[in-house]
Amino acid sequence: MTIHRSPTGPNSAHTSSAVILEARGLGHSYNDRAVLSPMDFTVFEGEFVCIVGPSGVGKTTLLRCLAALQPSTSGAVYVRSERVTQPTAGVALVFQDYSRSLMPWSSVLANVALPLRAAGSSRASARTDALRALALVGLDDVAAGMYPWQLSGGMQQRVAIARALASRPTLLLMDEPFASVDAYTRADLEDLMQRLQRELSLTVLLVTHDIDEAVYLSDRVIALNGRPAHVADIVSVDLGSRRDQLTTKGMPEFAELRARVHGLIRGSRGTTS
Amino acid sequence: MTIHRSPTGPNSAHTSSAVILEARGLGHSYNDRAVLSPMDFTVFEGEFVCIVGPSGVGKTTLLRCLAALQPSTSGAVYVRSERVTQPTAGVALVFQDYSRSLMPWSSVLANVALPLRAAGSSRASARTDALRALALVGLDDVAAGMYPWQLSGGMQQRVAIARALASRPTLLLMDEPFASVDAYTRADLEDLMQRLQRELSLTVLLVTHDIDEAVYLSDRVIALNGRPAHVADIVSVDLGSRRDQLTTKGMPEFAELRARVHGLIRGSRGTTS
Amino acid sequence: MRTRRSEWLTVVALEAWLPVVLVVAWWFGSASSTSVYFPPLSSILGSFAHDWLNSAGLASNLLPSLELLGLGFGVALASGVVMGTVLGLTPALERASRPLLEILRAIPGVALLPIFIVLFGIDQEMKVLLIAFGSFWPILLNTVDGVRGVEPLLFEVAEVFRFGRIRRLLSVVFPGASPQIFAGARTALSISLIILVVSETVGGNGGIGYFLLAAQRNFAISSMWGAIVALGILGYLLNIAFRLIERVILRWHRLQQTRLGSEK
Amino acid sequence: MPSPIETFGALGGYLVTPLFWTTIAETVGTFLLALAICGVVGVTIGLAIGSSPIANQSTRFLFDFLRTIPPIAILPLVLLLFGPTPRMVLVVVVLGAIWPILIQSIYAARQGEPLLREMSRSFRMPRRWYILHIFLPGSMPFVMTGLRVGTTICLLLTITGELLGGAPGIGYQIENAQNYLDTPRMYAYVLVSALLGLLVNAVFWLIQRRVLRWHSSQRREEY
Amino acid sequence: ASPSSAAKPGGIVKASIVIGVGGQLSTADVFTGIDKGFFQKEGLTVTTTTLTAGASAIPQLLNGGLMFAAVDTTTAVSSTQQNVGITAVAPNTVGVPDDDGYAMVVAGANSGINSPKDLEGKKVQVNQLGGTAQALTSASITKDGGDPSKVQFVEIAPPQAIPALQAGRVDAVVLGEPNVTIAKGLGFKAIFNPEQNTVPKLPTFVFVTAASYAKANPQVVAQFQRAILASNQFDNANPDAVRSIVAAHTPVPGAVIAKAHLPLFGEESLTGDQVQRYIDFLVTYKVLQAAAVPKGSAVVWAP
Ligand SMILES: Nc1ncnc2c1ncn2[C@@H]1O[C@H](COP(=O)(O)OP(=O)(O)OP(=O)(O)O)[C@@H](O)[C@H]1O
Ligand SMILES: Nc1ncnc2c1ncn2[C@@H]1O[C@H](COP(=O)(O)OP(=O)(O)OP(=O)(O)O)[C@@H](O)[C@H]1O
Ligand SMILES: [Mg+2]
Ligand SMILES: [Mg+2]
Repeated sequence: MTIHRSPTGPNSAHTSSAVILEARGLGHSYNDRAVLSPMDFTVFEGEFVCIVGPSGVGKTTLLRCLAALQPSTSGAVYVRSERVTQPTAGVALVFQDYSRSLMPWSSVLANVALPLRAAGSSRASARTDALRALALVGLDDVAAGMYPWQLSGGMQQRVAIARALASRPTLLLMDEPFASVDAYTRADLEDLMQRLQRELSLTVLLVTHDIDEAVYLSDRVIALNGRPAHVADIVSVDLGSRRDQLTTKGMPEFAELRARVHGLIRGSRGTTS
Repeated sequence: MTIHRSPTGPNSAHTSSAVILEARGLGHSYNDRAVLSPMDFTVFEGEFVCIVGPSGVGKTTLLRCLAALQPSTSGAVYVRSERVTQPTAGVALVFQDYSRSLMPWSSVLANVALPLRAAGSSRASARTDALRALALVGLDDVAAGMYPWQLSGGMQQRVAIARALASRPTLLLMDEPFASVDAYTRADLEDLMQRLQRELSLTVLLVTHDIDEAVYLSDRVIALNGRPAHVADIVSVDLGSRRDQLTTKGMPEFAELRARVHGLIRGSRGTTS
Repeated sequence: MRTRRSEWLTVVALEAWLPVVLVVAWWFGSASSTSVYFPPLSSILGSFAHDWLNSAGLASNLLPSLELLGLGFGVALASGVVMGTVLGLTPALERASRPLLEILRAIPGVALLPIFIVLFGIDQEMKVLLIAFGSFWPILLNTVDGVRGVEPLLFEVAEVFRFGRIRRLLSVVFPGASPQIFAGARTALSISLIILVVSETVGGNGGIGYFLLAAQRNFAISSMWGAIVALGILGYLLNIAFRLIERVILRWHRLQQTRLGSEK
Repeated sequence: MPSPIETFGALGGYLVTPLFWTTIAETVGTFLLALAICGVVGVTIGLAIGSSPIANQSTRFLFDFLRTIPPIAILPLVLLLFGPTPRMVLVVVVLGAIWPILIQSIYAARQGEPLLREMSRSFRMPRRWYILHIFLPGSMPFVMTGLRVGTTICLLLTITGELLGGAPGIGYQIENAQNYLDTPRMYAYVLVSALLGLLVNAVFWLIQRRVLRWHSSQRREEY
Repeated sequence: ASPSSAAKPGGIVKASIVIGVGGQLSTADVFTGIDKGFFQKEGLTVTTTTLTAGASAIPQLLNGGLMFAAVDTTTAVSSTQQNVGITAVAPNTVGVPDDDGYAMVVAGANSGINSPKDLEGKKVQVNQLGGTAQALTSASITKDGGDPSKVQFVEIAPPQAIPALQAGRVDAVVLGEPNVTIAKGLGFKAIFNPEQNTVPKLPTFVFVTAASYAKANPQVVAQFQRAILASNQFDNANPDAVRSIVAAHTPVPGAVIAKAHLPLFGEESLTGDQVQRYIDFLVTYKVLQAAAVPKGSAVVWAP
């Protein structure tokens, strides 16, 4: 599938778009053990930013702080220049531990529809939107009628994605959202995310451990590293606004960027080797 | 890292090794909805077999039936020619839903040591073995002393792997065991699995949605497809007994095999497109 | 260490403010009471001090009761957890025995007492069993439900790694069911205290329950209130002891619940 | 003890008397009212207190103190305040039976999956939605057990209350039969009480099966 | 339910009163008073309330739910001692001076217990440790030349007394009618009447009322006293009439009533002197502490 980027697309975002999310001196410690050393970065409206880093570096912690689910132990988070201490409207989060984030007592449909209903949608329109979101991620009506725990891991993960999409966020935070789906579904979902980002001028901040995915999707890649984690580098990905799974991944720039990001992460590996 | 395959290695397994696992007419239905149509295949001792297939096709279901955790609704499973209805000694399983499979009330160390203790190890030797297994997957003593839910997703997943490894299985069933770890840790773990398989002449049956991984690791790849799922094909991977992340993945045979497996799965894709 | 101390002070302050307010309200509200049955708090506390705050009162009335209570509750806890585990792990058995258990559970105390007297006499043994019988049920029901509610995947882990029966119980079943077993035991603790009082009306060998009813009969109303206060405080202290045990055993659960253990 | 035949014989004899049915109606009426009060008040307050650590700590002493007081200890006091009326029985029953439900509900409030709490926060669900769709279902497993424990205690205390207060119900019949050593009648009514307990709990089992269909405790049963 | 009193020429006020009764034979006088019109004659309209537990009478008298109730004399004395605000107004039953009486000590037919003295070394049920029944039994043993300190008294509530005896958990029980007759029907033997040599003709049960009520309604109290005495005299003289009235008013089985000993009702006004003698007896047997005991006259209502 070919993705056409709009002229106001993410690659021109740095200069023309407004800042939607900003971390200033953001740091976090668990019980006095520092996990994130204070870091600063900004995300622009309509941008697609990926966060990469070794396992356990603090990506989930960072995302939870950005979503204001957890008070950071230092620094602050600003959404559209306002300091946030509570989750803000228009921000949706896909949790890494997707299976626990679904309500086992509700059907898949009800799980996806709940945020909509809570936000004031009528029962009928919430239902329609939820089914549409489920179809987007490749789940049919049969799956919609089942309980989450009757679904396979990858299907559950897609339910979690559908729920976030259905809520029509302007800023979407995703924590390894495609970890449990097969290669094809993954490619489809990647392209879906790009399309949605472009069509709805969604801002996406996505944590992934797949560097190809990060480079393919992003306008910029934030690489985390070290213990406590710091921003090793922020890599701008200038692969143009038209990307597709085959062509883009075959471009020499792609391989170059990929190698560069690889290098950033390799920097501080743990005891595994 | 270069992997040297032993002469009795998996690629000659078809002919020289004994059958360790066999599915005969194995099929499964949930509440009369058929998920696996009856299938037959064998796994030889010392072999590394990967199972690939689209999300929701029935891989987890198959693995659970093979581990005798769930009675299949048709057919039977044989381990070393004996029909199994109860989990057998020497078989370990890494669950896809790793985070739920760890005991939240025990430390990481205790989680890993538990199967050893259950198998009769002394407290001290179980501890040593558990710490060694944790070190193999890149987790240090600090992590060993924490509760599983205090770890990052990828770390939890590695704990689950360490637990299975520590139990010294002869047949290891793994359900998307590297889904939540970063690219480097993943490569390390892949190589670790290969080394262990060779050194301990372990038989591994691994479910993955990463086709590169499947081809890189396997002696054979079983591709599942369709609804209900059937074995689309079993691909023999003749990449020799010495593999390494860079060289092997660069081989033209690798690309060819990969394309072939891709094609097998692509055959029956769902509503996603 | 200073923060630890101030933490403790906060806990104590939080725990104490409401009782203090109520006691003060009671004190002034009842100060000029002339109703025989609602004497001023000052005279209740006087009786309480006189009856309970001395070694004789404790030795002759409190210790025998505590012994009965300990034995009765202990029997209930042990048998409730054991039977609850067995039933929780074997749904077929649980379904089969459910009607019988529900019927036994609903036998009124008035009818139970004579049956127990006939079967077990009027001595300690009968009282212990009566207390055990009454406080058995919350523990049983909670254990059954708790065991059945344990994360199914963990049972599968135990199966795959072929845990022995004992290890399965100690490492999976009990820890998994422990939050609910504790809830049942806390309920049962108070029930056992209540049945203790009833059981002590038989035979009349002293004890706090006998003391209370004798005071009631002899119109020693301040003493009766004093015994109620003593019972209430005893209940509170026993619950504190329980909470301390719970703090240790359910530490993981508390931490996990409070925002994934990162904050206290 | 009388033989089962005698007991059932006696019971059979009572089944045709209007007195029997008014007796049952009396007990069941008080019981259901008390159960409704205990259930609603106990669950609501319990869950509310359980979800607020401050409220929980503040009320610990009060609750642990109060729930230790036996109903017979306060009988003269409630008799003085209310006389031997159904209202007195109701007060005794509620004061005695609310605690198991309350305590279990306090525990229940802390059982929910923390990640679901965060999920609802991240979607900024209004409080009402959170309570209705996430908090309550998550607490239900413990609450249901508490209700089943509390229901039987409610029934038993209703019978005790009738007996002590002299209200016309099963308790009075049992006591009266006991006074005249009319053991078949006594056991007939004991049986009635036990069957009532069975019946009410059967209803609760059905509710529990429905309400907790998603819960692992009920899922396992289907295997 | 305060009495709707209106002064009448003859010094009688009309009043509605509620009397607490014990469902059994001992309050037969209240039922005869109703059926034979003794209350009506005094202008009193009576309703009865059944009291199950003895201690439940006092709160109800105090809160005005009851106007009169029969309680055992010891309760009347100790409530006076504690200033509960209760006063005794009329006799109910008095100790029976015969071999056979309303209250009996009952034991197994082959227990070898034939006299009070034989209770030595045995386990004997009483309704309250250190209470009236224990005092009466102890006194009877002493009078029989035995040593009551060698008897093990245990407290078991009356409804459970006979089952405990049947199960062999106690050797003897102290019962009042109709339980004596029921026990005999089960093959047990009535050994002796503990009232015979201890409190003969002394009031064992008395009618009490709230002191505040008596003070506010002295005329009603006087009318009640007259009606009850008339009723008591009638009862003692007409046992058959009493039996049929009791059968009509209480759930006691007819066959039991036919055989049961009726209590002896007090025919004379209650006096401080009678109560004083009863108190002295209680003090001797340490049911009450000598130091705190009230005068007999303080227990009895004096307008
Ligand atoms: N408990 C259950 N009840 C009913 N249907 C179930 C249950 N568990 C699984 N299924 C269904 O069985 C099918 C296969 O599920 P399974 O978990 O085996 O898939 P999978 O191949 O492991 O997928 P994934 O890669 O997403 O983990 C799915 O359609 C799922 O909905
Ligand atoms: N609740 C907690 N208490 C204490 N330490 C924690 C807690 N949660 C996370 N940590 C620690 O913080 C570090 C970062 O965890 P985090 O989950 O943010 O990693 P991550 O980058 O998301 O890793 P992964 O890719 O494996 O998911 C880890 O070392 C982990 O052990
Ligand atoms: Mg993470
Ligand atoms: Mg799966």
